[in-house]
Formats: sequence, structure tokens, C-alpha cells
Amino acid sequence: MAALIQAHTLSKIYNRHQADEVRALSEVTFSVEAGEAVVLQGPSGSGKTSLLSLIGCMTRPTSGQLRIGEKEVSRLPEPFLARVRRETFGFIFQQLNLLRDLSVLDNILLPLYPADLKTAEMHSRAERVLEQLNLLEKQRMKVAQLSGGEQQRVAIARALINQPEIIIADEPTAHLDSTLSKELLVILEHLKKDGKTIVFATHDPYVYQHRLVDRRFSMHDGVLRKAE
Amino acid sequence: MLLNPGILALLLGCSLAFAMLLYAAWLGLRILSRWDPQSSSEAQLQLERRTYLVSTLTNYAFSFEILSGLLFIFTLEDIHSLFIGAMCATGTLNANQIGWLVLLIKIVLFFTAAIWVHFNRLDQRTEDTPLVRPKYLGLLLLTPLVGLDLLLQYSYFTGLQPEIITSCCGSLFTLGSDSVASELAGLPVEPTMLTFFLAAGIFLILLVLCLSSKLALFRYLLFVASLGLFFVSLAAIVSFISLYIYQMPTHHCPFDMLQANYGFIGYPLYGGLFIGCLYGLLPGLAQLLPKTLSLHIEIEKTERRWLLRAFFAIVIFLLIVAGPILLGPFILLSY
Amino acid sequence: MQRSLAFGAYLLFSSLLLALLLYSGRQQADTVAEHYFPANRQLVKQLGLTDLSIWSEARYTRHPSQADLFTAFQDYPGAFDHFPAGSIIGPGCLQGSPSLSFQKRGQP
Amino acid sequence: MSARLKILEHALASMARRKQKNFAIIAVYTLTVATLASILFLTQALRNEAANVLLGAPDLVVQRLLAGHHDLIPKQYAEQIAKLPGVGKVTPRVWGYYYDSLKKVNFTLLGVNDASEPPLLAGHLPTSGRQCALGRGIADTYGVEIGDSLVLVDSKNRTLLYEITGLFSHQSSLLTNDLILLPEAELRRFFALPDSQASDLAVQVYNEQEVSTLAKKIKHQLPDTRPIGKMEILHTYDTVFNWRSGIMLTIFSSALIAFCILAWDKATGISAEEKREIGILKAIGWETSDVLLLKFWEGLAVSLSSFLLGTIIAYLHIFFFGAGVLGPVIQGWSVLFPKFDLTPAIDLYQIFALAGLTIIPYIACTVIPSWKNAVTDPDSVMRS
Repeated sequence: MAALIQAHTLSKIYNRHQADEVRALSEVTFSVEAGEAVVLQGPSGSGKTSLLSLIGCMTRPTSGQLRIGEKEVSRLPEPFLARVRRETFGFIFQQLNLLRDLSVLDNILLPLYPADLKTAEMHSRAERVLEQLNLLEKQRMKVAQLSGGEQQRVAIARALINQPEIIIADEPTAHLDSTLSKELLVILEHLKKDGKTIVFATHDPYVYQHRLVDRRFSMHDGVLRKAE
Repeated sequence: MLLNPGILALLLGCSLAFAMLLYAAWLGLRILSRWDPQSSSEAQLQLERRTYLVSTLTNYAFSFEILSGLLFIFTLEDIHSLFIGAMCATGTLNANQIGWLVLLIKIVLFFTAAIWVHFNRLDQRTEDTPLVRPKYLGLLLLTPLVGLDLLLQYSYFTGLQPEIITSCCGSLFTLGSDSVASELAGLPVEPTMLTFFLAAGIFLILLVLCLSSKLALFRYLLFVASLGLFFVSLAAIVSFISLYIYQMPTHHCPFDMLQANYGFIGYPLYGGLFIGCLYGLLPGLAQLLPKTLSLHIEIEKTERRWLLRAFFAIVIFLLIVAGPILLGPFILLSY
Repeated sequence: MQRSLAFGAYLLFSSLLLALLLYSGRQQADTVAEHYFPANRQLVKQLGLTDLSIWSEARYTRHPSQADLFTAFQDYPGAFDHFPAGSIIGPGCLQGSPSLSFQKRGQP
Repeated sequence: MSARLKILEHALASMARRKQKNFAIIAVYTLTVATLASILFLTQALRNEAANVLLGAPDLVVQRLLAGHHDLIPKQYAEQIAKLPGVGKVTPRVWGYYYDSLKKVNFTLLGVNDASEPPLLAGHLPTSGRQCALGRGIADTYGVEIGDSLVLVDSKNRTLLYEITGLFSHQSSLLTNDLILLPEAELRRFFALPDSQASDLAVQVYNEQEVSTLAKKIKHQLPDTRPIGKMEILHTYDTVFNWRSGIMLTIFSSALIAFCILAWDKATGISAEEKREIGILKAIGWETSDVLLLKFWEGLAVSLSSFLLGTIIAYLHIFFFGAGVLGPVIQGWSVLFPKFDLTPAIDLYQIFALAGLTIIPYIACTVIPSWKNAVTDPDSVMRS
């Protein structure tokens, strides 16, 4: 069986041919099987985020190939990348990136707006994830009124609403205290049990030493190595 | 020059549309010269993003150009009272020589702009965007046409002198004078009617054939039939449809039916004809596009919708035409 | 969903209001056309009036259609101010010019 | 619910969250639309009024020109004109101006012969030498009523008193606002006009089609005259109001331009917060075209609601509140300005033209800014 994510000599160079050229990734080759939980560790500025946004179809590589499932995505035009992003990935960002003045429900539904779904289907999906993350009672509240942990769960709910195969989490515990970090990993463990593939970037030892992690990679100056 | 609000709106809108198109065409030129779908460079990404700007600009500009046709006719109707002898838009159009030319360009623009917009939408749905080059070449050709439209409109409106005594539809579309218009009006009713319904029949049959078969030939034939139907219908409107609408044996004006006295019936009538013919043209034209797989899939998906739209529009058009002929008290054929 | 409904309702309401205003205007215009226009036309006919009495500050604004050929700003009946100054400079006050006055009933 | 509607829903939600900014834009936009619409409605109504009322004007007015001046016309001209075939009655008219230097108004003094009661007059027309009838505007300005007396100073500096016997009703204000009617004989005495001459001649023509032919004939027979046809009179008003509204639209278009600059500025200078939001939307799977649609909806919501609101305000302003704000602009230096009690003369065409004048510029100046926002890099949210 082919791997779910297959990267072959991926490179990403920002501001190419300019004075401030940055080589964020150089010739990264790796693959992730379906159902795996993979961690990228490394100091900040090492290229973790760049790799995550490449895998998550947010930008295109400068060179190299990337396959997500059966689809070659490294040369896709932006609108099709957005479609892949919408259908395949759920994102948990370092800064949550919620719209604070909107209700929990509205925030969760946002990724579904561009898709042509029936309203009933949208709401039943929302109900399912809200229940799963224990947010049902809070769905009408504004995000700004919630506690940090609840906001964290809203962000996860939003990542799950489009029923993604792959969850991408960029430093998910960076702003959390140890209790919340623990809670987050419990949720992620559940997701993994449900068959989701998870790709993290983190430099928090609590995360990369957690039992749910299958494989670890370390990044340094845009180069990926297998971590010991 | 007449400072009429409608004229100001037309000139302002057309200038803005032209300015937007000029910018779009310039962007299009840059896209054309540097487009490289194989590259994943930052520059190519910027170009891809520019295509959105180009299509947004052109969508707005072309939508306005199409609306401006309506506003143009509306304005002609409104200012006809300023011209001695003008009883409807025909009189205003006759006030100087450019009027009819402006109308012609507006009709051409309606079709070309609508075709461009539809093909652009097709292209944007494909992953490999095979139409980028033909699309932007087309844009470069359309932009001067919009400029010409603006220029002619400007000189038409500035050239309008309210004192001019113009000939109106009464005198333009009467039998016996020596012009294209009077020849149209003078077409014998019975054969014209026959030709018209024949053309409409052929169009509808081809439409059904296209819906049931994938043969390219039918689409080409439908293209020809749409063109034919369009011109035959215009002739038929002057020759006999107008007579039935006005219930008068000598009133051949193609514009009076847009006025409130006739319940604005002209708008659905012309709307049905224009939209029907447009969607009849599209499937044939789509056959001429490069045959890439992605495009082929998209065409198959959308074509059915085009054909159905053409069908309904023409049916509405025919119903409006046939209504007064079959149900009205006015009988022309016995004259 | 609620917001688009509310917005749609607002648009519908205001277009209806506008349509209603236009319609009532048309009705009003019809009544006026039936009653006051004929009366006014009759008045115009009987008194032989030629112009609307909107601007009375100068002869050429009081009777635009009858004005002299030589009047400032005026080349032919119906020509209009072409000097923007006309809208900035008001008529001057002449010394010793007459004025209009009234005497109330019963006063000497 | 289709994707488009859902995006509309979000557009409205995000506008509701930025009330102040959007309220400011809608307020200014509405004001601009209301101003333009008021101008359009007012001039259109005046045009309509003139076209309908002045249909009763004399078919031909014949004036005499002397050295380019409008001069008195000999009454014998009337007899000559009356002999032309197709000419009905020829009525010598006697009228003149009386300038009030305090109020800076020219009143129109008109001589009447025919004492039969005209419509829209309270009281009766002057019959004896010491009576007069007045327009509503004068009566209102000076606070007089029937029974009071008008004091005029004639050309020989004599003070004369005229008892007011008739007042015109306000429905005829657009015609009679500044009129002072005196018996013709009295007016001749007042202005010291010779009996053999008149101000001009009102000529009745049996066949309307013949007016211009007759005008030519009169001009040929009496070369020092100037005939003015009824069509010319009507035409004058059509052009005057077309021109006035055009001029004012052109002037007020600067307001429109100022508004467009505001709209452009607001659309370009979106806050960091908004920019982040668009980044989030793109990151979680919105396409550029979805964001463009979002912006389109926002623009549509702003422009449609302002347009409708502005048009309604303009309508109420002109036809319910007598053009209170705009009146003075048209009024110019007029002191005796008729109270507008205008009849609406608007149709869909005016509404369309207005929509074209106000919505298109707004759309044109928000296209590029909204595209700039829509192409925000989706990964911008990951690297902040």
C-alpha cells in the first residue's frame, strides 16, 4: 500500500533571486502511512512550519514532488490546493486562529461554507464534533467568552468538522499549561484511535515523548533527519 | 451635449468599464508573456493570482456592458421628447448617424462578452487551465471594442442636437422608402412567418438532438441555427411580430414594445431571444476549444445546463411571439 | 441563515416601500393631472402666461422664454447662464429705487 | 442552503461585527445617493410641471425688437397679423416689471381685460381702477390678505393704492407666485404706456402644425418682430431643467468622487485583524474565489441598502417635505420662491439611471482592494 503522504526532494525557497532569499526546506524526502502519528521536532526557525504548510497544501514547493493519497499536489493551482486542504486536512494552529467575536458554532462551521452541503448535514456534523469535544452547551457563546481550554477544543472541533484524514498541528501546546496539554493529547489519542493520521510540529518534550507518537523526525536548517 | 442623468450614467459606467478592462488587458498581456504552468516559482504563483483579478475585473466590466445596452435603450426612450418628430427610440437613434452603430456594437458586445465570461468560468474549473492563451488573446481583442463603444457613444451623445427634426419609426419602417429598415418592414408576412417558425423549429430540434447525443456535428449545426434564428427573428420582429404586439397593421417599430404602454413586453421578448441564441452558440464554440481531458470533462458537465437554458429562453420567446398571433383579436394574414 | 433572511427582508421591505412611494406618486400625479393641471392650464390660457414663476430676481430668470436678445447671459430664448458667476453674485441694491409696501385694511 | 448563501451569511455576520466602520460607509453613501436623487427628482418634477401647465401658453408670442431691445409693439401689427390665413385671435398683452429694491425681487405686473373668474383664485379679478389681484408668494411674504391695500410708486413718483380683491391659491404658485394683476387701463396709466402700443402680442393659431410656418410669415412681413412659438417655450423649460440637473449632478459628482475615495480607502486599509481573518478562512479551505464572493456580498449589501435608503429619503425629502434642503440651491437669489408642492414624476428609468450613477463607481473602486485581500497567503496565519 502506498503511503498517505509521500514527499520526494521537497524544497522551499522564499524570495528567490532576491537579497533576502531564505532556503526554508532543502530536499526533504519522507513519507507517512495512514493512521500514523508523526512528530517533527526542532528549534524554531528550523523549517518545521514550512514543511507543515507544504504538506497541508497551503503553499507550493519550489521543487520536488508531493503526493497526498493518490493526488500529485506539488503543481496544482491555488483553488485546487484549497479544495485538497478543505477535504483532506484539519489544522490546529499554534495561535488557535479563531474568530473571537463569532459564536462557537459559527467558528466550527466556517470550513464547510464553501462546500456544497445541505444545511441539515452541516448541523448534524457540527453536533457530532461538539458532542465529541464536550462543547454542546457552549455552542451559542462567543469564543471570546470561553476559557483557554475550551477555546483549544473549539479549534480542534473546527479541524474535525470536515472529517479530514490528516490532522496537522503546529506547536499545539506552545501556549498551554501542563493540564491543558495533557487534555489535548488525550483528545489526539482518541483521534488516532479513530484512524486519523496526525502530523505534529513541536519542541515540547511532553508531546514528542508521548506514547501516541509512532515516529519522530528532527529538523535542522531545513534538513530533515530521523530522530533517535 | 445633453446632461441627462441616464447619459451621464452611461458615459460614466462605460468609461469605468473600459478603464477596468484596460487594466485587465494589461495584466492579461503580462500573464500571456510569462505564463508557464510547469513552473512552481513565486512569479507563476503571482500570475495565477492575477488571473483572479483579471476575471473579477472583466466580469464586472462585461456585466455592466450588458446592462448598459438596456440603459442605452431606456435613455433613448426617455430623451425622444427632445427631438421634434421622434416618437420613440428609433427617432432618437436617427438623430445622428452614429446611433445605430452604437446599438450594433452593443449587440456584438453582448454576445462576445458573454461567451468570454462563460469560457473563462470553464477554464477556471480545470486544473491545467488550457484556455489561458486564447482567453487573454480574446480579452485583448474585446478591449478595443469596448473602447470603440465608449467613443461612439460619446460622440453620439455630444452630437445630439435637440432641434434636429428626425424621422421616427413611422417614417423609417414604412413600406416604400428605400432603406434596409423599410425592406425589412416590407417583407411579405406569410413567407416571413413561415421562415421564422421554420428556423425556430430547426433550432429546437437540433437542441433536442444535442441533448440526446454527443455528436459534435449537431453542436456545429446548432451554432449555425442560433445565428440564423437570431437574424431571422430580428427581421420577423420588424416584419410581423411588432404588428401583432401593437395590433396595428402598419406599426413596425422594434422599440415601442419596450415602453410601458405595451406592458414592457419587449424585455422578455428580446431577453428570451438573446439568451436563447447565446446558449445555442456556446456548445458549438466549445467544440472548437483545445481537446484536453480536463476541459472535456468540464464541458460535458456544463453543456447540458447551457442547452436547457437555451431551450427555456427560446420557448419563452416563442410563447410571447405566438401568444398574440394565436389568441389576439388582430388578424394580419387576411390583409 | 437568520442574517441573510433579515437582510433579504430589509431589501424586500425597502424596495416595496420605494415601489409603494412610486406607485402613490403615480396616483398623486394622476389626480393632479386630472384636477390641477387643467385648472392651471386654463389659468395660463386666460392670463396669457408664458413662463413659470420660479426665479424672480432678474428679468431673464423670470421669463426665460421671453428674454431680450442682448441680456447678459442670454443669447436666445432658453439660453442659460453660461457664466458661473451668475450663481455667486446676487443682484445689487440700487439707491433710491422703489420698493413694494402694503397698507392694512382700515389704516389711513 | 447553497455555498453562495452561506458565504452571504458570513459576510453579514462579519459586517455586523464591524458596525462602526460599515455604519460610517453606509451613512455617507446614503447621503450621497440621497443628494443625487433629490436633484434628479426635483428637476424631473419641475420639468413635468412645466410641460403640462405651459401647454396652455399662447401658440405664438410676437415681440418687437428695437436696436436689439425688447420694445413696445404697435397695435396695428395685431391687425396685420390677424389677416394672415390660419391665425385666430390676436391679443395684445400689457405687462411689465416692478422692482422691490429692499427684497430684491422683480414682480410681474400684468394687465387684465377679461374679468371672468379664472380657476384657482380666491376673491375676484380687479375690475375698477383701484383694485388688484396678487399671487400667493407676495401675500405670504408681506403677510397681507384680501381687503388690504397694495402701495406702488409709479413712474411719475406718485404713490398709488390698490385694494386687493383676489388672491391665487397655492396650487397655482408655480405660475402666479409673483404676479400682480391690474386692470389693463390702469396698468397703462401706471407705466404711462401709449394706448396704441402693447408689450407683445399673443397669437392664436388654428393648426398647431402651422405655427412655424406662420412665424416665418410674420417675420417676413414684419421684419422687426420676433415670434416665439409655444414649442420653443416648452422646449426652454425642458432644456433648462435638464441642464440644471445636469450641472448640479456634475457639481455633486464631486461628492460622489469624495465618497469613492473614502470607499477605496476603507477597502484598502483593512485592519490587521481583518487581514488575519481572511488568512484563517483561506487556511481552513476557502478558495480565493470564495473570499472574492464574500467581498462581493459585502459590497452588494452596502451599496444596495444605501441605494434604497437614499432613494427613499430623497423621495420623502422632495415630495413630502417640499425639498426643504435642496430648495435653496435651485432658488439661487430668489426671495419669492414658490413653496414646492410638487407632483412626483419618477419612473423606473430614473431609478435605473441613479443606480448606474451611484453603484457602479462604488463597485469599480472596491474591486482591486478586495482582490488584494482575497489573495492573502493561506500560510500567513501559520507564520505569524
